[in-house]
Amino acid sequence: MLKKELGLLVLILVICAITTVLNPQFISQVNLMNLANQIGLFGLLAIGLGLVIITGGIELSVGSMLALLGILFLKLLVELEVDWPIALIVTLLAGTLIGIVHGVLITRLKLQAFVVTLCGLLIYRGVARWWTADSTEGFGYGGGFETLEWLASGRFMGVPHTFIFFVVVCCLMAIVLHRSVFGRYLFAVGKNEEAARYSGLPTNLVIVAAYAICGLLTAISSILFVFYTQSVSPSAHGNFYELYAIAAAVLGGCSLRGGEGSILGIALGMILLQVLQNLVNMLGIPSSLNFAVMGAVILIGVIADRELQRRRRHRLVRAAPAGAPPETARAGAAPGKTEPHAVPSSRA
Amino acid sequence: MLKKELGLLVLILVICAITTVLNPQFISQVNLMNLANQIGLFGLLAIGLGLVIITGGIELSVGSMLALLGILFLKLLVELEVDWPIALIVTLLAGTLIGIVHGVLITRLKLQAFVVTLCGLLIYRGVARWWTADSTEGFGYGGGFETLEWLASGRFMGVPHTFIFFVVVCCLMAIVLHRSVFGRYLFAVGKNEEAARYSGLPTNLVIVAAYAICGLLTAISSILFVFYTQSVSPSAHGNFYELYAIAAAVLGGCSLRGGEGSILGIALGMILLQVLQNLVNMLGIPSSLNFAVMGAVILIGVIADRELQRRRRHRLVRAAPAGAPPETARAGAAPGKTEPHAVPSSRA
Amino acid sequence: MAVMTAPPLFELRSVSKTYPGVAALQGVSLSIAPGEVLGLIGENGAGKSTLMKILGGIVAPTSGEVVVDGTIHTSWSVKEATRAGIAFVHQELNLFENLDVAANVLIGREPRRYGWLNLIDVDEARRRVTAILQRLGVDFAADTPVEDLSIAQCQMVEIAKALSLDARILILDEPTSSLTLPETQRLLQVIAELKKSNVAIIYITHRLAEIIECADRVMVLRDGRHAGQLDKTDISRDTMIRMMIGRDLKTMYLPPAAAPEADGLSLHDVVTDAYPQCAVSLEVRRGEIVGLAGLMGAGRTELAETVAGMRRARGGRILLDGKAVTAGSVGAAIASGIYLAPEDRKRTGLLLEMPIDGNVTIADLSRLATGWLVDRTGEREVARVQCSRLSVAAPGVDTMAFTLSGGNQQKIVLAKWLSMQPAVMIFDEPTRGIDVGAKGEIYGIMRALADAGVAVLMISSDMEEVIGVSDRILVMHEGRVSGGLAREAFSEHAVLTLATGGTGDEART
Amino acid sequence: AQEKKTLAFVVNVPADFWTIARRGTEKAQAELKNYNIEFYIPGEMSAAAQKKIIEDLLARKVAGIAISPVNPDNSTEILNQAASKAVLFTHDADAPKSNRVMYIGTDNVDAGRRAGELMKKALPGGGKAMLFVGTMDAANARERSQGIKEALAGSKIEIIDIRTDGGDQAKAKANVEDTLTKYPNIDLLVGLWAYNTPQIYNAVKAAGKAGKVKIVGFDEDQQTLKGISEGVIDGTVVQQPYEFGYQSMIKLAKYIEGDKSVVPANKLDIVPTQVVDKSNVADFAKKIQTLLRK
Ligand SMILES: Nc1ncnc2c1ncn2[C@@H]1O[C@H](COP(=O)(O)OP(=O)(O)OP(=O)(O)O)[C@@H](O)[C@H]1O
Ligand SMILES: Nc1ncnc2c1ncn2[C@@H]1O[C@H](COP(=O)(O)OP(=O)(O)OP(=O)(O)O)[C@@H](O)[C@H]1O
Ligand SMILES: [Mg+2]
Ligand SMILES: [Mg+2]
Repeated sequence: MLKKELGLLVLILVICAITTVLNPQFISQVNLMNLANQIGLFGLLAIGLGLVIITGGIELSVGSMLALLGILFLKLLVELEVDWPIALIVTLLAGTLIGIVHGVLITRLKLQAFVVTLCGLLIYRGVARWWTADSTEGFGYGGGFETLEWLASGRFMGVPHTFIFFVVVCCLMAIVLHRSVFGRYLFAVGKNEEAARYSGLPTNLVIVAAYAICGLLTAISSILFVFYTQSVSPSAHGNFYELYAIAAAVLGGCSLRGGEGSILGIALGMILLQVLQNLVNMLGIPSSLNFAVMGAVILIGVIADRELQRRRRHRLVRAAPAGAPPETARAGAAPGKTEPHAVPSSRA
Repeated sequence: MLKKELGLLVLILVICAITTVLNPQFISQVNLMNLANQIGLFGLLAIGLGLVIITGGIELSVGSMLALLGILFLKLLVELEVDWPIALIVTLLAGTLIGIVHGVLITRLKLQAFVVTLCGLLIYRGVARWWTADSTEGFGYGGGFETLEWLASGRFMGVPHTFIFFVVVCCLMAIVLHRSVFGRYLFAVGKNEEAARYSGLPTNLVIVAAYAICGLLTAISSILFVFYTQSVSPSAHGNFYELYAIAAAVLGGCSLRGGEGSILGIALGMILLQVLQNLVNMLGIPSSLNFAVMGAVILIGVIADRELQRRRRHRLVRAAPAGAPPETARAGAAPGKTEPHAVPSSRA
Repeated sequence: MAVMTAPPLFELRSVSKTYPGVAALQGVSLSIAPGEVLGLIGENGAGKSTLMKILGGIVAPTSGEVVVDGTIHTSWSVKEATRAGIAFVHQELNLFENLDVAANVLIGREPRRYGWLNLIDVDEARRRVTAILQRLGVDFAADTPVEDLSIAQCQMVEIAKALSLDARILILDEPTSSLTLPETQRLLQVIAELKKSNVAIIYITHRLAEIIECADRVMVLRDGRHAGQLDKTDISRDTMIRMMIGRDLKTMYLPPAAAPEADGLSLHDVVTDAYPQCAVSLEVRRGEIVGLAGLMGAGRTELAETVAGMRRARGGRILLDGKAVTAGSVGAAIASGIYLAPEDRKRTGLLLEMPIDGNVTIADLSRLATGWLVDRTGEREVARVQCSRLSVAAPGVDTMAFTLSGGNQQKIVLAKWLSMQPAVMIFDEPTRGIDVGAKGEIYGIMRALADAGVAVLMISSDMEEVIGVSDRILVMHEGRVSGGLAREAFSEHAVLTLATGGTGDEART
Repeated sequence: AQEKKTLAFVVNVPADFWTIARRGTEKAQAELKNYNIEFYIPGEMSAAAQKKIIEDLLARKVAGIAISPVNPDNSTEILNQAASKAVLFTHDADAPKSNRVMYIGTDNVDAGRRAGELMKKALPGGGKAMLFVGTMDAANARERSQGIKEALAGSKIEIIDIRTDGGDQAKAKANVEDTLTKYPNIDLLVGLWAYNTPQIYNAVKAAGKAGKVKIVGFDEDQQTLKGISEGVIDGTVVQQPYEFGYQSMIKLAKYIEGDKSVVPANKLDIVPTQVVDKSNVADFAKKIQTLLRK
């Protein structure tokens, strides 16, 4: 289980080492803290998406939600001059609510997650643009939310709060996912929803909860981003961020077939992506190659993982002593076993 | 089977009728021909993606391929001053090749289609931007490809060639998909890849072929788009087009679980999307609402479809011979059978 | 009626269930008392599983009521059923491969700690599950990942799950369909123990010997209706079969029309992926039915799939009528006339969501096609001919495969291959989960094939079947052919000895 | 040898306009042997992407940054942060509230006014006009349309609507097509972003309305110039991105070396815009071509 995470960690360290050799400023405190800040900003999205992916779902509307929720928050704070705790709570509730709606559409109406959240992607972006009449929202001359600003974008002994948040959320979610009953249910539902239903698990509730948590984390992230960019331009804010989050989760070992993944993996996946983004700038690689580097690393990572798995299985077969009890041989041999749902749909 | 398509057709006609009442110019020849042109441009993408979706896969890199292939074509034609037939063939081959690579990665290395094509999305966009150093490619002062230009963007008796192409491709693909052996194999692989393999079908080949056709159609489309926009800006060209194509296919009755869909449905799906885009402009609805309208219609369409299916099943149950008394309400929501692959993965 | 003196613990009153186009159950009533073992039998599609799913709260009945301890329940869900003390071992495995045994056994009922945090008490879970596993006498630990278990072991996990509930009623829906004999014996012992502690048990199986051994009362379903009951004293093979199918069953063995020919399929030192250390040689002549027996995981399926091209052989040669077969692809195997009816009908045998005609012709489409295009009329004709030849019970050839009963689904799988003139036909567990009536028909089909000069290889874990149908038996043990038996030497004892690693000499004693 | 200092030229979004600016920075690089000049293009037009680049640059301790802020009004904080660690110029879009040393670039409102004048010239008798742009949440789109409205105040030209395309050129063209259908009597089409004008030109030509519908645009896309020389486009307001690139780098270097005289009193170094119409298009096209040819 931990092998995958270890591999990822080693990869990250190697890349960091190489980058440091090429440009020592990479490990300067300033840069590391910037990097930490980026990880914190994007990390929450990846954690939320990871949970959804573990249940076998997908959430494509994260980027659009980021824009819509950011604008909601700014409108409340700046135009309606609501107190910041209220603005904060309303935004978080709105995010959770969107998640719940997605979950309900998926479980009750049995719509496909891809379709529901694709529509969400289109709708929320549209609403955000229409609501602002396509103009950028900013803080303007509003004030009175210094505490919140400090919370969202301040630093504690040089470490950005965003990163501290991220670490806290990771720890919390790691406990929830890997130690709690709810986490156990997430994995169960993701692996075999029918069986979970037969076992009397509240499968619909579990799935809705996963989307709700994803919505909540997205909402938190949207506030962090607002304070990071100080403004939200409805047409561009958050475009494609869902893809980064999905990519991080996949790099971190989540299977889009559901039932697999760990918080540590997802976090490392996001760290790797952000390191890549950072090194493109630190090494002066043309920014246009940014995406290409990211895509290539993900692809190589996934292929390497697949290959290592294959090798391991192979080795196990060979290692099985002649006349080993059938059980041992089985354990190693069964390639079919690891993908019991190798129905076509799972290729999607 | 044809019920779904009929419903879609009625929906399109109703929307057209309403739009016409609100603005009679909607059915002016000029507008219809513009609409036809848009349908032709985007339609090929939807057909290609539809085939992939029917095999149970997904192709997210269509938009990026559009940019990269467009640039390849322009570079060949304008910078290398290659003869247009050669430029054309090279571009089409490149598109097919990309499709084949995707197919091979998915079938041979058993990677998930979502992951492979997500990486494609990132990589091709990155390469396109890097290759052009982020500058727009255009025809400049090049010449000598008037025939091709006429083919790609001309009109025949007022009807845009793009639309004629689209209709031809639709007919061809309808025969391939619904009448040919290959088409039957596509559905078989999409419904149950394992069973197809056990029946001796060359499943890997079938899947690779689906991606290859999708790549080829994308390449054709990329050339049509080049002549439509007269230039390709590597960072923006084709952004999100894969989503439109997927949306059209889903609206048209393709299930992302694979094994379902028809060319007529996909075509109608794309027609509906383009009608929506057009009516936003014709009715003077703020452009910002464009996306929101699209998203809402897809969502409503999918929900309505689901609801109709449920009702029909309901009716069947009532019609069932056995003295089927009261509690039918719950029977309607019957579990299992209609979604035999209701493993969690299928929700994705 | 002695057993019925105790008041019923649980009752289903006149329940019906209709699926689109199918009346799965019509006015069936059932009651069970504490400490009673009720055998529930019936042909495939008779409605046994549906009835149990209603009892377990998984499926809502179209009409009828559920009565527990005298109270009528209007809504009945899995949760309520579990609360009422119903434990259910489903016909299909319902395990989570990504979790370990303990997690699977206690799923939905995890021991918790730290109150509101709802954290799982892993140690407590392991402790509890280990106790149950010991009671079942299995050989794996509570923290083994389920993906590392064999199917039989998975089945035991399912049973452990049901036991862990401390249930008042235990439903076992074909629990032994993939268990070996010793495992089955162990299970029957556990049932006897449970019975002593006053647990009511509903036992569904197609293996009538088990019913005879453990049931206090038998209830028979036919076509969704109650077809009769037998008390302990009246239970016998013949009466049960008669009630299930409404007629007597002929003996299974049909002698071959003529002596087998010399030609056929022969394997020389074929090495499969599952057992790279073992080379298998065997021979199946045209005109004979060879039974391939062995315990679960002996490597029979693997061998069959290698011969039929689904898997690549690691070595060795496969000959048909003396000529080498290009192995390694299903297409090549099919081209030379070697076909396999796989053991997992739903996963690998059928395209459940395609109609019958699509399924029957899928392997032979290119020959049926005119040019590139599918010949729809020709296709339907082929399907129609095959359906009537195998007497498939279906409204028409455009009926969807998933709406058919298990036996008819299996016939569709066979129809696919029979329409293509097999030279070698391999049946892998051809009657797994299929009722007695359909079984007889399938044996008839096998014999007819052999008589038509086809080499028939039948893999089966059903001892009765292997002995009753084969002309010759080969037994595999851990990847090797451990011996062969001629018809005169057939006996359960001999087959079992070979299957558990004994020598041919031991087998003959 | 002393380590070379780095100057960074940061733009807002991938666009052609910046290819010309890049030539300017390249020329500056040729003159500034002691400096490394780097060119940064964010992947997408978002404040977040740009801010990240700034942070990375500051971490690398670059000496000077010239930036076209995506969202000037709300980026004061990060710009000030940059200004405190490096010499900060703005170009293309100004952020007057920040501590930037100076701004080198166009006055977009003024550019809008000049476009307005072109519109009035094209339609002396007044008429209906339509504006096209990628997104209206970009500062230059707002400033330009504001300038146009200022210039048109009191004239008989009426702006019916602004259609946006989100940066998608195919959509930009479709928008024009639909407009031509919806308003068959439209008199004037204006493209606010560089690619809008060529798409207007393409659509108008395809609809057979070349010459009947007036077109005014911004920037110097090849097709725009072609349209002007054909007489289909009435004129375009061009900026001088080459100067943005060249001047900002040269002046950054000078400022870093202590020459504070490069900064004008009002801290605004406005690079004049130019109106290109039929009369001067040939010369201008030649100039651009030589600029672009390396
Ligand atoms: N899908 C699979 N892929 C690879 N190896 C497998 C697969 N299924 C089983 N095996 C391996 O093949 C070996 C033999 O299993 P196989 O299923 O062939 O036995 P069998 O005698 O047919 O038993 P069964 O009664 O379960 O069909 C086992 O060691 C097992 O690990
Ligand atoms: N979800 C469903 N949808 C439609 N029909 C169903 C469904 N489940 C069962 N049926 C039908 O109901 C009937 C009874 O099926 P059931 O599974 O109860 O039979 P069974 O007696 O358990 O058979 P087997 O011995 O094969 O397990 C069959 O005709 C079956 O096709
Ligand atoms: Mg059953
Ligand atoms: Mg087997």
